[in-house]
Amino acid sequence: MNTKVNIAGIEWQNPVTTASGTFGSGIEYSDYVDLNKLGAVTTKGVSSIPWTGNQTPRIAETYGGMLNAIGLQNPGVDVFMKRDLPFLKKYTSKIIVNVCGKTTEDYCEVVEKLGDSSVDMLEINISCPNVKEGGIAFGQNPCSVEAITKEIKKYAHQPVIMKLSPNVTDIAETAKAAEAGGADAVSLINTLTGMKIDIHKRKFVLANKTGGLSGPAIKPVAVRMVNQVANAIKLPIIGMGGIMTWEDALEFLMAGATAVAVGTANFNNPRATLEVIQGIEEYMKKNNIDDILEIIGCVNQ
Amino acid sequence: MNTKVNIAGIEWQNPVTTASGTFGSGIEYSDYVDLNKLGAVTTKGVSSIPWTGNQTPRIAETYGGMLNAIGLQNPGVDVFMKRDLPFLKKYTSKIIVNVCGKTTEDYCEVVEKLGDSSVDMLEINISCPNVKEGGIAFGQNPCSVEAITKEIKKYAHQPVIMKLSPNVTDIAETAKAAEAGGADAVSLINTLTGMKIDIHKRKFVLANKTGGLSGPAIKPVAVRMVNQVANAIKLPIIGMGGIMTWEDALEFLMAGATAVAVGTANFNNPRATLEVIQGIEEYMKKNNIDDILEIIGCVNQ
Amino acid sequence: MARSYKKNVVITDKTQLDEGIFSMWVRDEEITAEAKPGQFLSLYCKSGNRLLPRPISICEINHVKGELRLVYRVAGQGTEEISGYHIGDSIEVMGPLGNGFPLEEKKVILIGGGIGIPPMLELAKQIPGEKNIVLGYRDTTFLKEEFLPYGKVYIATEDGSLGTKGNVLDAIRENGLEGELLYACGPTPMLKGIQAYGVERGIKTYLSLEERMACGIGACLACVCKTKEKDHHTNVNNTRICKEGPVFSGEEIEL
Amino acid sequence: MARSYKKNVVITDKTQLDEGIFSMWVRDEEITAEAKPGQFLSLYCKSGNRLLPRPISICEINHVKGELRLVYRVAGQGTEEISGYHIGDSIEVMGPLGNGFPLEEKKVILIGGGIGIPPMLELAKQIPGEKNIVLGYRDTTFLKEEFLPYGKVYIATEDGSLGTKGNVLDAIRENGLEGELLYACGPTPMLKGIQAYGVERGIKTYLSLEERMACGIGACLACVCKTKEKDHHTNVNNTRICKEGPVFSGEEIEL
Ligand SMILES: Cc1cc2nc3c(=O)[nH]c(=O)nc-3n(C[C@H](O)[C@H](O)[C@H](O)COP(=O)(O)OP(=O)(O)OC[C@H]3O[C@@H](n4cnc5c(N)ncnc54)[C@H](O)[C@@H]3O)c2cc1C
Ligand SMILES: Cc1cc2nc3c(=O)[nH]c(=O)nc-3n(C[C@H](O)[C@H](O)[C@H](O)COP(=O)(O)OP(=O)(O)OC[C@H]3O[C@@H](n4cnc5c(N)ncnc54)[C@H](O)[C@@H]3O)c2cc1C
Ligand SMILES: Cc1cc2nc3c(=O)[nH]c(=O)nc-3n(C[C@H](O)[C@H](O)[C@H](O)COP(=O)(O)O)c2cc1C
Ligand SMILES: Cc1cc2nc3c(=O)[nH]c(=O)nc-3n(C[C@H](O)[C@H](O)[C@H](O)COP(=O)(O)O)c2cc1C
Ligand code: FES
Ligand code: FES
Repeated sequence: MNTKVNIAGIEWQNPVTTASGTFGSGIEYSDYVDLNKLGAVTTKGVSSIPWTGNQTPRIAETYGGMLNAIGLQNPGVDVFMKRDLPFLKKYTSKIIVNVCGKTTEDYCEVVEKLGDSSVDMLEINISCPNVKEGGIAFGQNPCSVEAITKEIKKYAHQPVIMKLSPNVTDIAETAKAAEAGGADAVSLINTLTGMKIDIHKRKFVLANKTGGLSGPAIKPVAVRMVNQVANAIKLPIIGMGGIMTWEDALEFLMAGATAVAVGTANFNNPRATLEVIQGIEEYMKKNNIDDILEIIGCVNQ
Repeated sequence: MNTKVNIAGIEWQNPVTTASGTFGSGIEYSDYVDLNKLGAVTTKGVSSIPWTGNQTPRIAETYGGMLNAIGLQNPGVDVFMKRDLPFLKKYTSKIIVNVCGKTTEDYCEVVEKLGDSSVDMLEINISCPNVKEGGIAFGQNPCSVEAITKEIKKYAHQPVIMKLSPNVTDIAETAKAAEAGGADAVSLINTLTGMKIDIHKRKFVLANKTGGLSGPAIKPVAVRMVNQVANAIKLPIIGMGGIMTWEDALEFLMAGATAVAVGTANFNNPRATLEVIQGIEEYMKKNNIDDILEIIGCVNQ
Repeated sequence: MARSYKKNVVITDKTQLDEGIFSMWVRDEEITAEAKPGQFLSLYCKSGNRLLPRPISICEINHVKGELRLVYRVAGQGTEEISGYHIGDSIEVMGPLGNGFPLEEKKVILIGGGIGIPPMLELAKQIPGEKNIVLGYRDTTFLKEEFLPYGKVYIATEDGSLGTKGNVLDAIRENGLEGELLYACGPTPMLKGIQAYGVERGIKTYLSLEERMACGIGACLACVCKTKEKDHHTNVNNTRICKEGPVFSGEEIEL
Repeated sequence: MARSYKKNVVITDKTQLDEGIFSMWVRDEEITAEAKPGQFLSLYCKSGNRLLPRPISICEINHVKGELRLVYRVAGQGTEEISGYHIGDSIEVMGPLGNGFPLEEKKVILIGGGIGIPPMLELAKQIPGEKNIVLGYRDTTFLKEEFLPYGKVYIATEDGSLGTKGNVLDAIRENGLEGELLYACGPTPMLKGIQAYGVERGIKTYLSLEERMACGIGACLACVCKTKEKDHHTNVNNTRICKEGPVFSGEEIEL
């Protein structure tokens, strides 16, 4: 039985990774999860210099989901390379570094620094709704998606995954722009911009007012977008948004994703990634599916 | 204590109506709900001629929400006026007719026919994700929103509420377009386009493949959009999207909506509208709020 | 006019009939007083992530105790949740909903397939006159014995482990059963077969249909079925299963 | 290294202490074996619409029975749900989490405000040496008696209905309490006051903080607090309350 998938030339032992920002750099979760079992670990966003992030409260629970406005707090690429990367190298799963920046130069600087490292893939976050500069502003306009992809590709030594925003009229357009810019893969969806109000205090719950909605609440939107993009471009897709169970993961694969990422579910169940991997394997056995590729995009035939 | 709100010159006894398509024309729910207690009843979409709607399955449950692809089945404006309108006239709550069409002419025909009727307001659905022609196509482009609003305003005798789609990059733009076109109010949000896959059958659950996501899952997106629009235009807003409780309704009012609509919640609890109205009143009493206007948009000050 | 209610009712009995098949009695005088065979209840889950009701047919009515019986198969997460409730727990329901079977005094055949069998039990009890009962199963044969007091029971199983090997129509043919009226509930392919059988032979059929539901009371138009004639309410060629149905005459509808 | 676990544990006791305040014992040998005062558990709700854990401090540790006590206030829907659980029910928890209070043998004052009082109970039991205990309440005075065996207890109530009218600092001043070290848990304004009081007098303070959490283990950066110095892990001037805290020295942090 084959569960390996190949994304832009990188072979994952199974199609499951972690969604950026929900798993740190893997260190904290390694008490609960054998990282060797994952297809890949995707790290929290890393920027050229350390970022402090937003004021607290940074998160709020919502019905079947959550809002976050962490604001991409991170220790910067140098600390990341010195501390987190050596940790991740101890494991056999692939390493995907999520990259954030305020300007195109910021992104390129990080990408360049990671060039000779043991990082396997780069995921470029042009879709964070929680920072004033950079982030989503790059991701909502097809022209700027294409432009930044092109620029990053000039510096990247590893395959580049462009992470797309769902806060757009037509995600197929931004996906096509990423493809035109030379991206090696796309990942989607990042969070939907949302808001919560504390009716007793009559104030926004989040210090940042708005935050990104994630969790099972958004899954139907994510599956739709993955399917839409699968029908619009040829690049491999890493699908995410609300995956809690292996059934959820299979929906994404069938919709056309080559791999999936588990995010908010980790907060509810630290072993969610492992349970997803195991569930997919059991489904394949039960249904006599020899190769996971038989499932990928099967609803589109 | 005042709970009355005035929307484009029409006074509602309280700020609560039903979300179009979730309450029929009120007849079926009148066994469970005293319609006299509602601020307004908003009907299912009505078109110039009868529409058959989509194939079944038309709905699917999702985590904290549901997908629907009814496809605007309705008996047409003539039957509506002969049968449903006389029924609604027996009640003191205001009557809002939701209007749908495939072409601008379709909308105008319905609007014109309703011109001399006892209908109080018109809600123009340019945001239905479940029909091939018309619907969302009108609502995703600011230019066409402005154009269709202008056209409809030529024929309308009642105040016109433009119902906006959340499936856009920037809802403030479509709201401004509606304002520029002469709309008297806006309502938001319609459903988010979503998809569900049956992993056992390896097929789309809905015959229409995609459907509109509604219910508490989408509330944070809806509250954010209401707040965004409240800060962008001067028109009154009818807010909706996932309201289950009076607390939810207050979030929308505080975010800047003058009134709210309860939709999917009716399926879970037929008395949801009444419980929302009662809860708002009790909150006002408890907090010594004399006038509901004190709450509306209070987070924006 | 018949009324329906939305309320919390208490589970007074619960047993497992078979692998994944549960029987449950719930108590409510008002709902029971209105209930007729072929009608259904909407069951609401407690877990906040499941908002839509689960329609489940009324399997038996006990007017003396004011109790209704529901027999259901664990088909997904909602019925899974419900199967975990205990005697004494309460459950939110709405009902009775739908039209129910018209009771006609003729020589009838009652046909139930799979999880369409439960509603035939109360019908078997209430319908007057001579009746043959045909039950189709995949393998396990839940509820079979409970039909014995009410008529002659014929079984069809897909694997032939009991009765006729094949479907309910095979059993009807094999046993040369005849009736002036056929009542049926079961999977759509079975209902289609019975509809065609009825048309062929000019026999009236009453078919109980299933469709995904949201409101359960005719407001949302989720649960429609195509009709031959324009429907009086919808003014188009389809009708609401939850409101005008779930039981339709085989001549009215297109499956 | 200290371990933490995610598992289902059984509720062995549950009582209501006061209007909206509940006490609950849960049994788990492994978690109990690791637990220290000042640490917390993440509690997971059963209702599918609430995904994030609720952090609740460990109030008492019974190593003999392998049980932990949690005392919590119904603050919203999650704690409301949990308050409906019965003895014998199980509840999913993760823990023990966080650092806990460092135990120092000095003349100490333990200060608890409102729902910050529970974690001070196990601390009072474990900390060696002389201790004064100051408890601040709005009105109701839950847990008060249970502190009596471990030190002299002083009360402050906002309405003056018991003890000093005012806050915990008012009680400290009114009673002329002195200590070489202050432990405190309570609302942020109270902690701010104690932090300032410590700085003024050159007294060391240990403050237990609260913030909204998602992961509870240091991965998501939801729960940070500003720090005076650059934090060793985050490399910026804030630190993770769930991982490096919830207990911090008053000198490290900015409130
Ligand atoms: C009028 C009517 C009477 C019924 N009577 C019975 C009965 O007596 N016993 C019994 O076991 N089953 C009966 N069913 C089918 C039963 O409603 C479904 O099996 C049940 O809703 C599945 O819920 P779930 O949460 O377990 O499955 P899921 O697949 O998790 O449900 C997801 C959603 O789909 C809906 N759904 C899934 N399958 C069906 C279906 N077959 N029909 C309608 N909605 C569905 C659910 O209601 C829910 O909204 C009846 C259906 C109808 C329409
Ligand atoms: C380290 C720590 C220890 C705590 N110890 C206790 C204790 O021993 N007893 C006690 O009664 N309370 C304690 N709290 C506060 C407790 O976590 C909240 O009251 C509880 O999470 C509220 O949940 P809810 O669902 O009832 O409220 P809701 O407002 O419905 O919760 C919504 C979301 O906000 C979070 N949230 C709400 N209030 C708080 C808060 N004050 N702190 C952190 N998250 C919050 C919830 O966890 C949840 O994710 C502690 C908090 C922390 C951080
Ligand atoms: C707390 C939190 C932090 C996140 N941080 C990042 C980030 O740093 N970079 C990024 O590209 N996406 C980030 N995301 C988005 C997730 O990677 C993912 O796209 C999104 O949450 C949807 O998946 P989920 O529903 O499974 O969580 C974050 C999400 C959460 C909840
Ligand atoms: C079954 C169903 C049918 C709907 N039909 C219509 C419609 O005819 N016209 C319309 O403008 N919106 C329609 N909507 C959208 C709702 O009016 C509302 O905008 C949306 O469901 C969000 O609100 P909610 O989450 O409270 O349901 C429909 C929604 C549902 C669930
Ligand atoms: S379920 Fe709504 S019309 Fe039948
Ligand atoms: S809650 Fe995630 S870092 Fe503290």
